[in-house]
Amino acid sequence: MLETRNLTKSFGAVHVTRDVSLKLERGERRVILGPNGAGKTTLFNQLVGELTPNSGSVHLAGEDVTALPVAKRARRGLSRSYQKNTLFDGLTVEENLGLAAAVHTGNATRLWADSLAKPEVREIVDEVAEQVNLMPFLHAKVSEISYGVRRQLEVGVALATRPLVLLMDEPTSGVGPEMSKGFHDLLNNLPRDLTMLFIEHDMDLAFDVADTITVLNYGEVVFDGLPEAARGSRLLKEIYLGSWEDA
Amino acid sequence: MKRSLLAALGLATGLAVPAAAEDLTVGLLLPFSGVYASLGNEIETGFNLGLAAFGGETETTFEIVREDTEVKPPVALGKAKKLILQEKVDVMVGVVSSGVLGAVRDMVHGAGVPLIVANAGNDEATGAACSPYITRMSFSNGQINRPMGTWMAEQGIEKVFTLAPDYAAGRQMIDRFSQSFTAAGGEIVGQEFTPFQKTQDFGPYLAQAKASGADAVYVFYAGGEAISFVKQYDSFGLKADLPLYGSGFLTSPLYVNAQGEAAEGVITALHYAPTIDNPANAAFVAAFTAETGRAPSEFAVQGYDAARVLVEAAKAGATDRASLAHALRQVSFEGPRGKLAIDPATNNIIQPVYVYETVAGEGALTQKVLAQLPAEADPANGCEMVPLSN
Amino acid sequence: MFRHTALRYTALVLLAAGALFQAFTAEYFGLEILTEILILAMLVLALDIVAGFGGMVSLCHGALMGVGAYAFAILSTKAGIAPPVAMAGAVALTGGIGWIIGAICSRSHGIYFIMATLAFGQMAYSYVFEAPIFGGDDGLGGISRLDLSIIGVDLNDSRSFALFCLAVLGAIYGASVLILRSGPGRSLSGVMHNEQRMRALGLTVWRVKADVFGLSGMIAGVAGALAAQHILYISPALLSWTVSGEALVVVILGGLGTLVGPLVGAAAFVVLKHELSAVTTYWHLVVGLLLIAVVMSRANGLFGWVEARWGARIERRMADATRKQQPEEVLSDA
Amino acid sequence: MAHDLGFWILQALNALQLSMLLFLLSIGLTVIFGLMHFVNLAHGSFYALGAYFAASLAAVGGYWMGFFLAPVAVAGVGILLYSGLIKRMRKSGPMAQVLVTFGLIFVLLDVTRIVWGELALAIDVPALLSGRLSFLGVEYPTYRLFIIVLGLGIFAALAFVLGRTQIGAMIRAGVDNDAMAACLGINVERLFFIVFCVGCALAGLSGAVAAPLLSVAPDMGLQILIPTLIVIVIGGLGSLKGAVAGSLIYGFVQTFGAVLAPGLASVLIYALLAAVLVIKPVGLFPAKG
Repeated sequence: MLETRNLTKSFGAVHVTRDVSLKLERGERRVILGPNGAGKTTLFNQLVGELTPNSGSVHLAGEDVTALPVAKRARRGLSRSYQKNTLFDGLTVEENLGLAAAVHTGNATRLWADSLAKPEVREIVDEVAEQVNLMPFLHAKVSEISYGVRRQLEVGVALATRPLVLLMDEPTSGVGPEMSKGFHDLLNNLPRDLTMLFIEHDMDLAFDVADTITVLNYGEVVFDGLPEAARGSRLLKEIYLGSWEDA
Repeated sequence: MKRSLLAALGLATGLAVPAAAEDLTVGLLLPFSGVYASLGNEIETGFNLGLAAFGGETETTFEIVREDTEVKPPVALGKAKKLILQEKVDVMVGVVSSGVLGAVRDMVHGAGVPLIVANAGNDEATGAACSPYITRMSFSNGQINRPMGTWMAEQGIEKVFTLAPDYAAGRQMIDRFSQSFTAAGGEIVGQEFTPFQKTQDFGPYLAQAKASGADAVYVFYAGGEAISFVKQYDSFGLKADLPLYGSGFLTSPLYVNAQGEAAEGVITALHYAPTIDNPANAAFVAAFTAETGRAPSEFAVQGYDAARVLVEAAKAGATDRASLAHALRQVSFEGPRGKLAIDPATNNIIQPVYVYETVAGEGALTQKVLAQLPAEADPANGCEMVPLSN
Repeated sequence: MFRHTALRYTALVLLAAGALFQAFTAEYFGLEILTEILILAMLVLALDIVAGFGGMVSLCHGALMGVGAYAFAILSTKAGIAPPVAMAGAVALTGGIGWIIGAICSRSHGIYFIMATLAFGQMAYSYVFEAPIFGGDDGLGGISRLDLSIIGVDLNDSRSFALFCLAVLGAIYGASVLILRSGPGRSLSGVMHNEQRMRALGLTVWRVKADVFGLSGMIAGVAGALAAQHILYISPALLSWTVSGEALVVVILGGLGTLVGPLVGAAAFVVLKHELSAVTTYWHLVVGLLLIAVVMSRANGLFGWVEARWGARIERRMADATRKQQPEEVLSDA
Repeated sequence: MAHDLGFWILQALNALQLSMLLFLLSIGLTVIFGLMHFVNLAHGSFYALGAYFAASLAAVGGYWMGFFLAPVAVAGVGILLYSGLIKRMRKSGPMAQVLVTFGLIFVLLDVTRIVWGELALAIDVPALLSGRLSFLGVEYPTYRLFIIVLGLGIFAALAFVLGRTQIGAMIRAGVDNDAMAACLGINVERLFFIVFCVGCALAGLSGAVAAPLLSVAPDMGLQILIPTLIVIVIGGLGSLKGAVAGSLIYGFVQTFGAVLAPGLASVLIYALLAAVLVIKPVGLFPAKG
């Protein structure tokens, strides 16, 4: 579904990702682990097109999308959430979801109707709101909801484009452990055919959701396999847990 | 459609309560802000002096309503409508720019309100677009520039380079000069038009003038552009080899002092210079100097004579719009500019034109009149004067 | 994102009532002022759509209006095209030019956007100023108004023309609301709040910007064509960047991004201008000081201030009632 | 018309002279923007004020008094405005700043009209700089050469200050990242204040220098504003290099446009600006990548 081949990006002499090759099957849920500065977010940015790699390629559903701009990749089914909330702050939860759903349904550029009032848009909004537990907050403005709810909305907006592949950059970042757990239940309840790639700090939580695990260190893939194998890996403990203690 | 609008407006004004017989309401339509604000003020000062000097000769009292055109034709048209329809003025005086005159022309003509033009000089206003309601007491572009072409050719100047701002008046002034100059045997060796009100550095054009091989340069510039131009012309040292001639606005007394020594030796033609030697002018200059502390400009005398012509019309018994329009075009008098009359064929003023050189005087620059060219009526230029109905 | 509130409805009703009262009772000059307000209101609506709901602070809307005025004048006087067709042509032209400017400037933000639009506006100004066909600095006259005698209206009558402009303004207000609620309008709102996210969601951002800027340009074109018919004389001063600046002043004075506020601003500005210029030629000084005071006060203009003060209270009271009706209330005003 | 080499040298000097005048004016504006992210549309009004102060002072104490004191006086006005208005507007968005300074244009324009009247004022070239110099085979007005030399001198001085001195390093740090600069213990507020004053003084200086060349009239500030904005937007906001490049581009396009394509001269520069913005939306040499 989503594949990268030898993705390399450097800023000057510093390689932020080096020869990253990943392959996600349809419906696969993969967690990317790695210490701070391992290149996880940079990898995401290259996947969605916000950064152009120096070499290597990105393939989505069998198509080489390396040369496509952000918006075109998104329309082909690649959606992401951000580590830092990237929402439409002055708007309501409903409008946030609606804007995304309108893009997906093609209503975002259609002049002749209210894009947010279209039945297909409203249907997506209700469905996503249900999926990420935002029903009670639909009419609240972003500024009026709590941080945890905003994190849910962050993922909800990404989901509202009905993606094939959902990339989530630390969806539970900054959220307490209690809520993180709930968040992961929520992810587990998403449709099984949705391919998911997400960055997560908390390994235990990650294992709740992940089918497979990739570990990045200094921009390189140092582990790629099943959670069970990762759990036992000494290498992973050294680099990942080591840095976790620091952080 | 336009006609019906004007008819409607005319109807509205016809219903206006007539003013008391001895009371005339005068709308002053001048720029009091914007680039020509100083001209507006100068004309108003002249106008007030004129009323003060001659107003006593008639029983009629004049009530003045001033409106600022901001030198924007659409604004001016709005203000003219206000004067005509709301203030119900009997006569309007003013209009500095030709653009404003073009804008208000149809309104004035349709409503039948006499307008005494106190500056705007486009030939069309007393040519193809002439109206019995529009009387020009200032000048026409052709009137000033045509004689100068002939005169310069007579002085033995053979090749001339011309420069002017790129807008209707600039092109018209140069065009009228070129026609008479070439008719008298001269040759125009180069002609440039500079972006109007956007040119601050004339250097590039002066270099072209210098390279053109002309005997002299003839220009039209006014206001701030005239100051910059004359100073820059001098700083390039062109005056010695390439004497500077122009229409007299170039070295108008209004801003010649800002040009300073750079203006010395510039020879220009205009319908007025403060050093014209006649009693009427002496009285006017004295009154103006007492009021402002400086010599009057052509703009001031235009305002002054506009007041005078109004008083003369009142003396002739004019009491309302129609009778004023009638009377205004028959006025003639000896003023600071010499003998003035209105050409019945076009309603344009007939006046002598003076060629003068700007020279150093006592403490300030002054104007040395070199020649008085005889008064000459403009050709009709397509004017078909509609007779006044009463 | 645009919402009608009880306060905004109230303001609209009051404005419309005031305009109608003025239209039926005023003398000649009062009608002139009313018409001036109505036309300025169209321009500032166009500006508020892009600046208040799209973050595209344009300094070329005056020029777009001027292009509309000149296009109408040239088409109807020199090309001999019937005024209604000329008007449609003028609106299409300004829309097209607006679309192109919006597309080219879509990559610029903040001050660069302001400067880029300023550049395009000045380009139009310089061209009109210098091309002989446009009459140069002197401008163009001989313009006729639309002929509505078919429905028994003579637009050459000031009162009819003012009422006609009021009707057009009402239609434009309705169209503005529709634009803001359309796909591109909503998306542009999203872009203003978070351009990066809209792009990440798959939106072709430049296209949305260009589309809405083009629609806004069409409204400016209508304002221009009507301004030409109002004064019956046009000059390049109409395109000068200070006109765009003044339009921006009006939007700010009224309340950016409220749609209703700029209408209030237009009325306040024109009345203030006429009252002040009757007293002093230094009226710009007063307007300048007022502008500084309004911006420094950090209130969102006159109407924004009222909204901040009373809007929330009224809103709370009406909350439940209005929320349920929202989809149907799109065009019940205007 | 066929022209000889002297003609082109003369035109090149004209272009250079115009460029330097614009450079003096735009450098203040661009550095204020680069450092403070503050857009000052009233910068042209400071230029006009400079010319008026110079004219008034020259009437009392001669050209050089105007030359040296006018920038000081304008900086004084700048200080007043800074502490009264601009300090409080710094955190506002570009639109608020554009509007406040747009309001300032109106206010300063009418203030000059009230104080100095509508009539254009005069200021003479000082005796030392009047006349002409023979130069590369052409005669060129000394005063214009003086403007060129002054522009180059100010450029050199600014390049030195920005590149080699501690305050320059502080300014560069501030342009790069003002929050970071504040962390490094730089008194950012004071830095802004100093830069703003210097920027105003340079605007005043360019007004004083331009005054003998042009006429000192109320609308001169409005007239110069658009060219200045074009210069800094083409060059890229915030950089010395950009201001120089923008000024030279403007000066040469304008001058040679007037000679080679008179009909297009004024549209040309706007078309160029649009082209730059399409290709490089932040100008040729922006302070930040």
